[in-house]
Amino acid sequence: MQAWSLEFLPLLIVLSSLLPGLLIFTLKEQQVALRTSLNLLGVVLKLVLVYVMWQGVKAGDNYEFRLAFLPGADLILHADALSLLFVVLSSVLWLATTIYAIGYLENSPLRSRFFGYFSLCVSATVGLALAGNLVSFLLFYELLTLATFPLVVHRGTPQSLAAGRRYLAYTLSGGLLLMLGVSLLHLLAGSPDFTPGGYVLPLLATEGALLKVAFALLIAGLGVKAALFPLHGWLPQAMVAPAPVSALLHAVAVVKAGAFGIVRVVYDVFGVEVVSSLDLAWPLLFLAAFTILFGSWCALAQQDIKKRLAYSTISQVSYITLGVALLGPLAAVGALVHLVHQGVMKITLFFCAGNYAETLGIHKIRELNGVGRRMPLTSVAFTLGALGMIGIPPAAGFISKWYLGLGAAEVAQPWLILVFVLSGLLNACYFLPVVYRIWFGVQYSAWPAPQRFSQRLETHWMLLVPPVFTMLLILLMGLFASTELSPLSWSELIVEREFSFDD
Amino acid sequence: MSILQLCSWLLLALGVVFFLAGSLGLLRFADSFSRLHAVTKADTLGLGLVVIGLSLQSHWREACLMLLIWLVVMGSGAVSCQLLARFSHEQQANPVEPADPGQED
Amino acid sequence: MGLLLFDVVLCALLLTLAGAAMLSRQLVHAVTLFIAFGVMMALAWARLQAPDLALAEAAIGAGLTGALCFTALARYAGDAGYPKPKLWLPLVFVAAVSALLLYSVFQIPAQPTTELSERVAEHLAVSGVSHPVTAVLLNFRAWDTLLELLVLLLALLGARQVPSQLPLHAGWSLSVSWSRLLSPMLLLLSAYLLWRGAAAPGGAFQAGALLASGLVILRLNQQLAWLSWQNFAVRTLVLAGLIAFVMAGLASLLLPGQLVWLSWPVALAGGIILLVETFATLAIALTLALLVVGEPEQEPADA
Amino acid sequence: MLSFYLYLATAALLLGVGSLGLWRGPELLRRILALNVIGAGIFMLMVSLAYRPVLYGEPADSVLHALVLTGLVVAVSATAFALALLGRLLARPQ
Amino acid sequence: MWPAVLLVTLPLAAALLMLLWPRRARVLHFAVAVGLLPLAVSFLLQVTVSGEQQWFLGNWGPLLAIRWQADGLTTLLLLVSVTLHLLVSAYVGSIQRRNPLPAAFWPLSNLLLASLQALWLSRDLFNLYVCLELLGMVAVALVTLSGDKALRPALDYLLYSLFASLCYLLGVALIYAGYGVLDIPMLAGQLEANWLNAVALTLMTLGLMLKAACWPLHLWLPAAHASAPAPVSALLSALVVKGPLFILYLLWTTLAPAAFLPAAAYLLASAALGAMLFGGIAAIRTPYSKSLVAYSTVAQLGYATLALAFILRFNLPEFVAAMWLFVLSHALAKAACFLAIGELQHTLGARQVEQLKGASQTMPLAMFAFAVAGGSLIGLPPSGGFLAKWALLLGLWQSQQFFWLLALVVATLLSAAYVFRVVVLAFDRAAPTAPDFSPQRLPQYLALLPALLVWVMAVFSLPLLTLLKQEL
Repeated sequence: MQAWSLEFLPLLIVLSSLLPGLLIFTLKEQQVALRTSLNLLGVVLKLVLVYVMWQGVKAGDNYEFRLAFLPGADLILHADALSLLFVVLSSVLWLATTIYAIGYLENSPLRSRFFGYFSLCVSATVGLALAGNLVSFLLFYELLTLATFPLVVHRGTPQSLAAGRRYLAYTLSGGLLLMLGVSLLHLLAGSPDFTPGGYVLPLLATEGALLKVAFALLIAGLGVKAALFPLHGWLPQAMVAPAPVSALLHAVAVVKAGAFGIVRVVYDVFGVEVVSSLDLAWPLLFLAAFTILFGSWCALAQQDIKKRLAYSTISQVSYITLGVALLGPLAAVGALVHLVHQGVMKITLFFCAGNYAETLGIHKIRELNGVGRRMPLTSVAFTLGALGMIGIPPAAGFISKWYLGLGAAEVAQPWLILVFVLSGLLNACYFLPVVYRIWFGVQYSAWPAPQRFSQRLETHWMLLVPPVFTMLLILLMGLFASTELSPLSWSELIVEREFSFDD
Repeated sequence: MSILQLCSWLLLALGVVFFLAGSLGLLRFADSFSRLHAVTKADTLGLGLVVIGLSLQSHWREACLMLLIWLVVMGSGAVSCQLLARFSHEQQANPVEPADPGQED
Repeated sequence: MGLLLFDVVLCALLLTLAGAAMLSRQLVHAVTLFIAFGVMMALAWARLQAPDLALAEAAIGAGLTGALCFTALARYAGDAGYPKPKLWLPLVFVAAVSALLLYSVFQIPAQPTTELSERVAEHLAVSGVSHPVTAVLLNFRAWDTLLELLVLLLALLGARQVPSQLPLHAGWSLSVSWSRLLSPMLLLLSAYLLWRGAAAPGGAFQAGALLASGLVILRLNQQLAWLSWQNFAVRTLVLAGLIAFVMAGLASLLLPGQLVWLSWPVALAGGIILLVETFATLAIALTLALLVVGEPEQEPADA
Repeated sequence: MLSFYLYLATAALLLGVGSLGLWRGPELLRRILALNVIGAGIFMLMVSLAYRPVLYGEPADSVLHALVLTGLVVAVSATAFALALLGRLLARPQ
Repeated sequence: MWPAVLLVTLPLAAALLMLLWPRRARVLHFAVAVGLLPLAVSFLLQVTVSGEQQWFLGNWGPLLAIRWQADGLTTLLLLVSVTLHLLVSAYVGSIQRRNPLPAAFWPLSNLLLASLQALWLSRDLFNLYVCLELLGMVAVALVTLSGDKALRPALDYLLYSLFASLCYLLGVALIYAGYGVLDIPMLAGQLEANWLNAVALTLMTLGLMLKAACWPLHLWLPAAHASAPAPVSALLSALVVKGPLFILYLLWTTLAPAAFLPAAAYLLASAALGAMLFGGIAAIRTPYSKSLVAYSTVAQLGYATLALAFILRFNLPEFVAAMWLFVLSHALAKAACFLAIGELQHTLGARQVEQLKGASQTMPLAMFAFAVAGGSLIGLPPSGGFLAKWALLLGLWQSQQFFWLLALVVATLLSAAYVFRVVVLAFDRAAPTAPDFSPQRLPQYLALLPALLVWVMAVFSLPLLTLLKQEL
């Protein structure tokens, strides 16, 4: 790899979605072809670059782009195994969601603005994944908020504006808490790059109290986006956004940003040794566990499909936090692999929900009776996604839950296995009735707003291909988990290479 | 206390008396015309006496200067007295609301 | 002993005049009492060995400010009476503040620090004029004076932004002839003051103020119709003071050797100061006159 | 020495009277006059400070006189501007 | 000496010539405004290379003459004043056809620049008084440009400004009474902590806080800045309000005796707290868009005063950097906000905030400029506001001020509330207010320029900090 690409590849990956986005802003509404081509060009370019970097990182190259930013804290885009996991996830899903969005917003107004902010959002997510130190992470964390807000309020209706205000209130205060934490850590230990095993170990003896305050601030700041219990209020409200937004952003980009941040903070800033000696892990553990149960519990009561999926996201993401808080290697593998699996599964469910809403005008669960016959492919994808979420073997979800269970046992926290089982049951309780309704429900009333998008297929091809594609992904990740290509093996590589456990 | 100083102190006292009379007139008289009359006449005379009293004690250059001052005060006193008298006469002739002075003449 | 008596009477008079002006019911009383207060202030400056200030105060403080106040007063005539504001709260607070000020004023050391005035006396010979106040004004702290001319110009620019018609009376023959009689004397007096400024109390501001009062009297008797901002000559004269100052400053920069802003070479200092002062006098006179007299009604103030 | 302190006291009291007028004066014209009285008070303070060397036989402090002269001109231009604004404020129909 | 003198006298001479020949005012104005920019930049480089410079006007030596001093901070302020002057006059030039300002704007804005430059450079107490007075009167004259509706606020502004200058002058007189010296660097460290100096410094601080619209004495600012024309209120909020703050900084860091510092820190900190909270709340509640931006000025000045208070208390380099970064980033961001709001208000014919509905469709550029500038006001990375808040946070953590951290959090949320109050409204698609005519793009780009400049300010933070001679 020539030195040039080592330096500028991460920057190119971020720019590959930023520049098309800025260009799209300037396009007029009717320039559909140009906009679509720009979009797809950006997606393909990013996938190619990510593939190149993936090979490089596997071979052990060190990609790093450094820019002087704050005194003592540079703006670093560093590609290590962990960041690549998240970059691959978001780029692949961005491809699927872009195709889906083009289909979904066929003739709706303000598409230039939508796709512009959409690409800004992805570049912020990728930047966040590639961030090399806490300050760059904070920068991309806040840019993500600013880029996602216009998408949440895209429809411009009073509800979406209220949702936008609530979203801003939560995420801005989260960002502020994060900034407080980062500045405190900058004061205590400067802002060195993320180092496996953390860089605050020497301060453990002297600054224990301040480290605890910093940890609390960082987790609170990240908890808002990771939808931990008291800070999750914005997520169900944000479902008022168009389907592609809630699919990519609230299932993958934004929510995972918080979880990814927690992974970074626990493993690469504080390090397992500091977290355990300051016994900061168990409050996080309890909070995550409680959120899992609380999320599933609330999902039961929801009548709207997307609201139910939103609450299920809240509980699913806390699996990752739980895995991280266990501080065990196996649990870490489980958390990381769940990060990918949950993303793919949840995006499939949102795609299907979007299809139902767009094609048949179905928003409530009770209207789903007998939709299996009308839209078989979408329903199959939905069923598979749901099974994955519950953790039934063929789908990928089972693997992450399996590893999390092993992790819990490994760290001698048996009561957690009870939590997993209970949440699996709750998942079943709120997903299986929906699946049952889809296939075996008797359709007693006409579809609320049926539309014919294409003669041969059940709906517009652009709406159908993405869920099917992600459904296949779920299956592949589930069945071929142990192969070299799968996220599971990549997570094991991350844990073994970057997270140092002195067990 | 030479004769000269005695005369000048006498004249100064007389001047002050005229000033007091003028001010008393200003306060006591009923209408504006007589007040104008009192102020202009008495004060100018009082000033004259004071000027003469002081010039007896001072160098001739200050004396000329004070004389010039007295002339100017007399002139401006007379003119402003005429103007005020004319203005108050018109006030009484057609007591118009002073707000819109445009209607004056 | 006599002087102390004079001081006590003067201070008492000043305070009563000021107090009466502030607390009088009618505005007319307030303005007249304020003008009397201005005259008494001029007397106070003379008593405190500050002849320059006495001249300036008499011409500017009592004269022009009084004229300005009366023009404003004319507009208050039709205004509805204001409710009588309550007095005790401000009285209590102000009494406390002035007691505090009084106490701190008496902390001022009786022994003056004479270092600065010695430095002035020492450099007076080199400053091009023999009167210390003019030396300070136009040589040592020339930058202050330039900015102060700018403040004056700015007042005029600001006032021109809000033109309001001045009710001009047709001149009455007696006042017209009196103004014609007075103006040459005022012109002569201001020229004398300007010239004497170099060696004795006088200078640009006092001369300017006197000249301004002459112009105002003539204009109020419909003599100087050309006195308005639109007239290019008037505009040039109004700006002449500042332009002269800036040009002299820049010239001082161009001279070899002393590359410092506003430093007059010793040989030319007297000449430069006189030149700048003459332009400043004309500028001040016209500016103050325009401020008091305002704009003729017909042309809208656009330029 | 006593007259020096007498003038200092008058200056302080003038400040008090001026600020009383500024606070209480209902009409704006009176407030502008009050500002002038406060200015006069401050200049009185400065000139009596300038008078201090005279008590010890030296000439009065000419720097202070120059400052007060500048202050006077600034005060009159500010008052002129304020009165022009006031005139326009009263002249225009409410 | 040349750049400093030219920076002051060029605008002054330009103003005089414009008054003489009004027809050629605009050409002359832009020639001078553009010419000043390289001058200010070269002056900045010259000072960074050869260090601090000072001159005694008239060559008379330190006690007698007025001292001009140019260190890193002063040259930076000079440069920002020149850039904003150029930007605002370009904006006025671009909207000249649509709603022209009276011709007097050109000379007055030049005089404003001249008085500001004189204020930044001067280090003499009485000269600062004259500069303050000049600044106040130019600002009032500029406010009256928008016709009769701005008369009462302008008059109130003038009276407050005069009273403040007189308080300041009284303070100067009392200090001169004690020490017979008017030069700040010479007085540094000489003042004893006696009653007379206490009263003098209190009076000067009172006057300066009144002119800088610090919280309890800010009543004149919202009315004046809201009724002034948009470009004028951009200049006022960005630059004029900062002059007295600069003098306050000079006084309290060089002149004041150490015994007074804790008390002054306490006073300034409470004023800052009030400014941040009440300014923010008032900005959230006001129905008018321009007074929203004006109240946000009051709130943002709270941050700078808070940093100044902590400079006095702990004297850490972080606080000095924080204060001047706040001033600089607020100047740029507020100029962008006022120009954007002015443009929105003029095209949509809307004085209320509610009528900005759907502005992100009808006027995307202006709303984007407001959002970006708002981002800097809140302190979102990578903006200048973030850089300043970052420095302030480092300082507060270092001095263990947990209460003030909480206050800062609340204040930031308040500022986020009033910025996003407008931005969220802009995305409302229910019934966007149609613009009266096709909106002009150039003024919106000019409003966007300072917003983008302040947005990326954190990237070149290192040169800024070396200029302010503070390393975090």
